Amino acid sequence: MADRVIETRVQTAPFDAGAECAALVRDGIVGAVVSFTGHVRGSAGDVLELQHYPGMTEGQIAAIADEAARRWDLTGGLVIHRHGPLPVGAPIVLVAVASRHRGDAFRAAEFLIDWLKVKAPFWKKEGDRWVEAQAADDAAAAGWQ
Amino acid sequence: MADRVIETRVQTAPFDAGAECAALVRDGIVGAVVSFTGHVRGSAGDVLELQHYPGMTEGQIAAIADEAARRWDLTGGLVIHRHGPLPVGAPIVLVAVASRHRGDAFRAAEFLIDWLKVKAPFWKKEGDRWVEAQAADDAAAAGWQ
Amino acid sequence: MQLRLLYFAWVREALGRGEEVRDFPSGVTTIADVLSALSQYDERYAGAFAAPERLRFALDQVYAGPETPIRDGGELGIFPPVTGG
Amino acid sequence: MQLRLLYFAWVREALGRGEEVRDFPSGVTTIADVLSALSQYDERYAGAFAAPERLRFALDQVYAGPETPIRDGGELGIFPPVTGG
Repeated sequence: MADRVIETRVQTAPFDAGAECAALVRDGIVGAVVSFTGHVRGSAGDVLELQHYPGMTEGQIAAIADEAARRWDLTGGLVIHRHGPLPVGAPIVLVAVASRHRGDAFRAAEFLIDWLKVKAPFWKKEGDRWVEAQAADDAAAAGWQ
Repeated sequence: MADRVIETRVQTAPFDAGAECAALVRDGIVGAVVSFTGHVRGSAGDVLELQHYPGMTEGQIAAIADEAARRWDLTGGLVIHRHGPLPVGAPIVLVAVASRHRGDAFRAAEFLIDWLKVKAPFWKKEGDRWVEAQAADDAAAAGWQ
Repeated sequence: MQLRLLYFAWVREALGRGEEVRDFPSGVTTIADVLSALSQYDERYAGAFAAPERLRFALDQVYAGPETPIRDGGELGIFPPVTGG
Repeated sequence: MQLRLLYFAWVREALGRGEEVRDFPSGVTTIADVLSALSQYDERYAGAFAAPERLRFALDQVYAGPETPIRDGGELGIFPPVTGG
């Protein structure tokens, strides 16, 4: 993935969003970094289990990342999506995008998370209940077509 | 400012964007954190000097932050704007917003930086040249009216 | 016609397995045909696949509708709508 | 009519000062009047204020147009369009 504008990772480990964003700033050409982190909501003690489709996950996220790099003028970026058990408050996903001008980074970051929501093959289980997909997510992704 | 939804700071010191964003996630109600950092562009060795209007700066940023908190459903946020001399690559400004649902955080973060650009009384000097204001920034801010 | 089948989320739990390799007769040519064939083998499949509009499919890790033709040696993922991010 | 005047960016450099307190005669009632009065005192003011469309103003730290009335004891900031963020 070294030659991709936007790097992608699927992992169980936590990530350091600040360090990852700082690493996107180099060469004096980056004027803006926009990041999104998604977090586990719920009550203290709840645990979210994130299952995914190994192989397909990486392929889908890379395809979405490449599409973002095609659509906007970006200098770099990173998508990290975690799986496995995650406590309330834990970061699930990081989308970070760097660009010369801030509009590109804002557009690309929101596009990436909107599409990840409907394309990346992850399934959330809260306690013993599988989370239902939301029509709002389909609508958000459709807005980018 | 403790009772503000979005905290504001004006300082010369650097900031730790990752730690600031992580501090916005609490209580299991925060689903999304969106952050924007603006960085000094230029060639290696260049220094940007940021002058500001003490007092008015704090007032303007607080007014913009309060307006964002009125417009969107936010659980917290933070704006940090630096002044003084800054080397190429250095972070100038941090806008971080936390919300239940990601749309609010994306909208509020972009609103905050678009309005800071045209309302916060800062002036950038690159070498011995004062940076000219850009019509694109006025247009971006006007889009939120 | 041999397929590697992968199941996720509540589909996996309903079937009691995450993965299997199965052979299908020559009349089975689409994803929808696979669902019908599996539903005839076993009550658990019949239950999990009773409402196919609640299912999504990926053929060789690419999203595919129920009328998509399968290929021998292919990989078919069967799962509910995704909820990541 | 006394005003505290604050200058920023190239205005500060052109005037060689960042801040001063000045008294104005009673005919000076708006920001535009202040600019005219200062421009008559000194060539540097005349130069810095020659193109008022390049300037922005804040009265008591709130943005204000050139026709805004001033108040005794007020604070008037004079500066180019802002370039922060």
